[in-house]
Amino acid sequence: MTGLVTALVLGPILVGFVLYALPKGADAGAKWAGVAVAALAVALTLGNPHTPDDSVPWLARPFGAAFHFGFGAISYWIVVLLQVATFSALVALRATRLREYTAQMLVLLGAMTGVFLAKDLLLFALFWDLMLVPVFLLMVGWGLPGGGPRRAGTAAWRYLIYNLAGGLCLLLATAAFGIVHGSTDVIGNPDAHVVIGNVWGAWIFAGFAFAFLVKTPVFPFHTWMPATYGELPPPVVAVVSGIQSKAGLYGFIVIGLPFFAEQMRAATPLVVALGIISLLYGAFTALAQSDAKRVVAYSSLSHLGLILIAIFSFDQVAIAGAVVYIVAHGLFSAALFLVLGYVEEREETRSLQRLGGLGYGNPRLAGALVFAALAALGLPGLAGFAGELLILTGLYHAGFGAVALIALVPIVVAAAYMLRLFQGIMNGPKVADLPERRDLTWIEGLAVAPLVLGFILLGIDPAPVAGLASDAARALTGPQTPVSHRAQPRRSETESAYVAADSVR
Amino acid sequence: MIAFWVLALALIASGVFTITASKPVYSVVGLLGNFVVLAILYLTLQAEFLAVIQIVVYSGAILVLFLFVIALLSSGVKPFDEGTNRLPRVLIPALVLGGIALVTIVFSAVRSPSPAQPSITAGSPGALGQTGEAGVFGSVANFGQTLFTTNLLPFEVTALLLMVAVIGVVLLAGDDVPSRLQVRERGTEREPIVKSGEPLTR
Amino acid sequence: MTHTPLGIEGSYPLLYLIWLLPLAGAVILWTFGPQLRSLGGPVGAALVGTAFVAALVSWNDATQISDKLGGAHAPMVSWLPGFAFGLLFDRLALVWTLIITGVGFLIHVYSIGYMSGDRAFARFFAFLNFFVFAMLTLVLSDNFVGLLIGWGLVGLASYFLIGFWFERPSAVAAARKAFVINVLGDVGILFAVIVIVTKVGSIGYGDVFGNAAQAFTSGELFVVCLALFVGCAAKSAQVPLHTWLPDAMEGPTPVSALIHAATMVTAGVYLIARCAPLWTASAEARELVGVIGALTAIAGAVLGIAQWDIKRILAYSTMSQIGYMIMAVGVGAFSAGVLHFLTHAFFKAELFLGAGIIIHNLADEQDVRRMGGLRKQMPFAFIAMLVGVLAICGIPGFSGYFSKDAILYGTLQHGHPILYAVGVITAGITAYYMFRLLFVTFFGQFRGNVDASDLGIRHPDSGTPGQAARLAHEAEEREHHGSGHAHAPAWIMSAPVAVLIPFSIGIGWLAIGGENSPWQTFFAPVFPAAPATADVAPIPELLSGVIVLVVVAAGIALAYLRYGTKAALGASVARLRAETMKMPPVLVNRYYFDAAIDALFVKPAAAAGRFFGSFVDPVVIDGGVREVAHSATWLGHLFRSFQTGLVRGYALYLVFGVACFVVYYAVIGAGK
Amino acid sequence: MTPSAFAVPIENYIGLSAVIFFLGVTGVIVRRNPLIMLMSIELMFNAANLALITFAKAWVNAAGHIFAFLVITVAAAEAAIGLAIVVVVFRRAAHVDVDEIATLHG
Repeated sequence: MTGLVTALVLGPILVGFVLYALPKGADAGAKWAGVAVAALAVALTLGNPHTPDDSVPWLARPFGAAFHFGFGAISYWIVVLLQVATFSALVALRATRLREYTAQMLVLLGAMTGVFLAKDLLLFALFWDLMLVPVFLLMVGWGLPGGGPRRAGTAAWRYLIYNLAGGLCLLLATAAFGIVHGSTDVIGNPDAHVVIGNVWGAWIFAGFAFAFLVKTPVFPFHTWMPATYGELPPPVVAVVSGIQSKAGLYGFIVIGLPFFAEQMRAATPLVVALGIISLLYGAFTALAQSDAKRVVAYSSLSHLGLILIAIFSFDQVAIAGAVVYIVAHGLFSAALFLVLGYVEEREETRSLQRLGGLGYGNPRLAGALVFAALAALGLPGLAGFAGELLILTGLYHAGFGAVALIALVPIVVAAAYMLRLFQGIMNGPKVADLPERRDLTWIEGLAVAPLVLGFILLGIDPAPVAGLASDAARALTGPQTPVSHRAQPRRSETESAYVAADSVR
Repeated sequence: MIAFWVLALALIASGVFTITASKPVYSVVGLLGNFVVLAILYLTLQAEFLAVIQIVVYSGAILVLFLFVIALLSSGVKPFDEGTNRLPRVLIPALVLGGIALVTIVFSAVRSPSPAQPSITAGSPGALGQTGEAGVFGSVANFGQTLFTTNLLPFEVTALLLMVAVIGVVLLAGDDVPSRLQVRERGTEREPIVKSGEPLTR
Repeated sequence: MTHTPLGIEGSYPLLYLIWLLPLAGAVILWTFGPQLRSLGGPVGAALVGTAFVAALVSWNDATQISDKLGGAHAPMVSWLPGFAFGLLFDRLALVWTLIITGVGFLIHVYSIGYMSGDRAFARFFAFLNFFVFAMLTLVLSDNFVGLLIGWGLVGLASYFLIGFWFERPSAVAAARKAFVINVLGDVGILFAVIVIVTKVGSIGYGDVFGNAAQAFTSGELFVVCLALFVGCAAKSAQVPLHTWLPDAMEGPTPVSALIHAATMVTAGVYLIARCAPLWTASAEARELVGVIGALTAIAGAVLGIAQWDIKRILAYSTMSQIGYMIMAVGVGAFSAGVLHFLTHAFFKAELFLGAGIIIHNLADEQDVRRMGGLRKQMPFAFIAMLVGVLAICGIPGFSGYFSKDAILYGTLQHGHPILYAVGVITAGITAYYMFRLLFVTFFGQFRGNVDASDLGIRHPDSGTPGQAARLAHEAEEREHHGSGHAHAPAWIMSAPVAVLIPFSIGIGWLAIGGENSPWQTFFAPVFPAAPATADVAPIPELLSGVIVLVVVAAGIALAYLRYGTKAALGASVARLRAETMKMPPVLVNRYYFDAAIDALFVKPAAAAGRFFGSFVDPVVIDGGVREVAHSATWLGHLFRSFQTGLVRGYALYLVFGVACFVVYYAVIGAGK
Repeated sequence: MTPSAFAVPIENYIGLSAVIFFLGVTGVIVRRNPLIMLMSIELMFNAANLALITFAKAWVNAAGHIFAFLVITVAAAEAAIGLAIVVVVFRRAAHVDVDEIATLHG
């Protein structure tokens, strides 16, 4: 079905604008219209996995560019995740000015779909910046009353400034890439995979890398994140933390690996070091936070650090694991933030010191939270574990044995902080001064259900995601398989083991 | 040689008088003397046309203009009442910096070798001759020829510049003066965009 | 790598039934718990019972042997090449499955009585069913990742059940501690899996064992075994990762019986037995595991002497007995270790369930100092406990005798006389503290009405965490149990215990007959032939048995002299008080393991987190960013200060510039 | 005419020019009366002219004279504009003290 992919990108944005144009008072209708759009998007994406790309020539000078959208092996499941998470977020939506809120969410959906489905770097960069706008507006307009408008405002500005700084670098790098390479219509196109190797390569890569690292974020560019995640309304933070933060990692995979392999290899020690620091730093910091959302925010820092390392290992299995983990993390962090949002909505606080004993009257709420927390701490059998396992295996295989060993530490710490989070809210004696509210309603449950279902299914069998990503990773890293970069005495042996593994099947 | 030193001393003395005079009128007088001495120096340098121009344009036109303005402003309420000196110790850095530059220039002028005289055939147009001698370097004819041939374009541009200046003066000193200029009091702080103590971000 | 198949492939619908029935039970009970209410227990028990029957019915699937392959193998999904999942139901899995579902069923039934009236009755059975499912996942998996998944899930189930009464802070803390330590174990296995996949290219047991010799160097093999053993140590409460087990007694007693005695904690034994080919190939790993096992056995036994909480005594004895098993499988006496698992599952479950009856009837009293003379009040409990104690002490004729003997003699056979000595001494200590339990609890006068301080119980809340929690919780507990709710009939708790008694006595008889016993024959195809033969053993088996018996008898005699004589029983209050007072602090504080772990890991981690969160982030990093912003501001202020508006000032700057130029050109000019 | 006719060494003229120039500089910086400041600027112009003419003589090149001529015209224009500004400022602000007029203060 030609045009479908473009429709997935532009459709939500258009509907968003239409909603804005509607008269006031159409709030509830607008919300369910938004839900319908998201559901339709999920259905269309899942129903047409083999849709051809849409491409219209755009620029000829100074470099070639095209309005080129299409599903990619890496992006397909991330987009599904995005649409599902947006669906959940919209279902869970409960706020004033619902019409505008829904409109912003739809614009966000469209813009982020654009980022992941763009096959042209210039489009990628444009949608990259576009996706910041609705988040900023949502934070300013619907920032949490707990933080007060001022804090939400500061957090919003901080978000915007950090990410725009990254976006600017991205745009410059894209322009430079176009001039050096001649065309920006290159994402996912194996024929266009060349290594940008001249003197500009390093600078162009630095531009991309900065944008991606800030977006992810990685230590030390992460300080915008806890504030943003803390102040954003929960449905938005579910989408932002679940998917928007993956844009950088996605960029490293589809742009970094094929075009900047050389530079990435050169940067590997640095980035891996940053990844390890993020990994440990995020984990330990999460251990000491008293704000429930910040616990999750810092845990994201920790998890995304691991994904980053995986990408820089250039290992097929690790990258497949990274994609699985990207999707898994999107699912469980969205679920966590949504449930924490419910908790906060009910109890009007998210301080672990004040919360407690909610498990009594709210078994469904507790169930939802425990599932999300367990997925986040990498319980074997849930999606997070599948990703971690594949990543660590790949890391070890790629010669990053010590890194894999270090990466085990945060898993233990994750168990500690996630249980601390869960138990701090749900367990312990009842707290007298907390308001008693009703348990999870079915609409709230409907919002969380697809996410929970998603990470259970993905945990049982990540093959659909992992297989696609593994093939893509082979294509992305294959042509530039290193010969001399990593000294690996047992390389040939292990390689044969990998190959042998195929023959077993 | 002696003439030079006398002239130089006169020049410096008149210059010092110009910048130290208590009233502008005295300065004008000092400046007049300065210009006259300078004109004589020009003569010693074989620039007779410029010497004349110096007297005519500078002393005759510019200084008279100064006098006009002084006269005009003297009719005001408190014409030359000098307010508080906001840079009381400015003389020290000025002298230090100026002194450094001056000493450096003089030293480098002394140390650098004098340019060798270009060999120009005597009698040919533009050849070095005596002051007042016709047709030689520095004569009016020679000057005019150079001005209107080689340097015609700059000359024309100068004309344009002068015209612009005239228009500018007419505009500036025109009649329609609006309300008194809002002179901002020194020391009033503008509201800073970002206060230094405030964190940029929270 | 050559692909080594495992078991006989085919479709085994019953296998899926065994595996998934408990899961279905968990889901149903968890979802419809409020609707099912008191029906929850029977439903859960019925499902597990069905699974047990199904396991019995598929006995032949598991024991079938053809062409050197044993058992049933059912492939399932594959993630990526090499990551293939399936179920494997062979003899080893069969033993565990039968215990899990069989003992599990009995404990389910028992729990119907024990937990009756609890607010979250159905939820309890949901968790129990989930545990059974998780444990089955662990033992039925045909690969390391499936095992790890089961490993993690049983940890989770254990977490839920320890923290079942989640309004008690002590239960919550104990649950978290257990889970975190178990995750540490998971991580160990995870690392082993990573190494295995990288070296072998597959996660399947068959592929791994078939290619271990080519794929691993001996160093790597040791690393793999070590990493796997971290998992075993955490799960099976081996030193130094044992500290969670005593705290885990915060959970309801049936949970302690099922999870923390009979099944889950023996997962480490299962893993080592399953990975017997790896351990057989690595002498260093055997050495290490054997030593750790022996250390745990004696450390747990010694701590058992110092406990007053009946469940904690049993917990330490569990730890000690698992130490035996680990020691056995570690040195290579796999079938002996598995046999001890089997016998222990019965007699320890029986002990716990007997203790549960006492606790239940004494309104949640767990301190043995406040018991006494219960023999007359609860004769059934006494008989159950007596059988259990005799079994655990290894009195001939009871099951424990056969398995313990096999283990001890096995250490000798495999050439570890020191471990043998440790094992024998431990047997003596075990006899001592178990009989101490028996005497203090069942003989003499009832002390429940004696003032606590007279018994040396200092402050009710500064005792062991269990006591504190219990007392704090007592009022609430009565709300659950006492008023309003009619207790379930007593038989529902006694019947499972009654079923266990004959097994506790007789299950060990399987081992009668030495090399040709049914037990050895059963496992002959599973475990590699023991590398060491009987000639290595310096003494014959009979002599070894006699030595053990003598030591055990000495232990029993000592216990009798201290607690069982008429004089001792008459002055029991004063004696217990004196003993409490004189208890060495090193034992009271459990060798300071908790304090050490706290000081070494927990506190530094929290401190690091606080440091990062409240200093590095806001001050260093944000501060750095802010400094950039500030320096821009400062520069602005600096430049602004030049803009005095004074013409003369500007002139001065000009002069400065001129001076610079002049000096520059003069210098440059001089240079040329 | 031989070089010896250059009775006074060229350095003397240059030095004199420099001295006059810095007299003008000092005047601009020290005085606060705009008229005197303008006159000081004229002093600097003249110093520059003197240097130009000296070099013209030294190199026997009339370009220096032309430059000096142009400087004089520019000086005239400058004086005209400058004085006009002084008049305007005086009319509006009622002082003739540059220190009182600091609208450029940042």
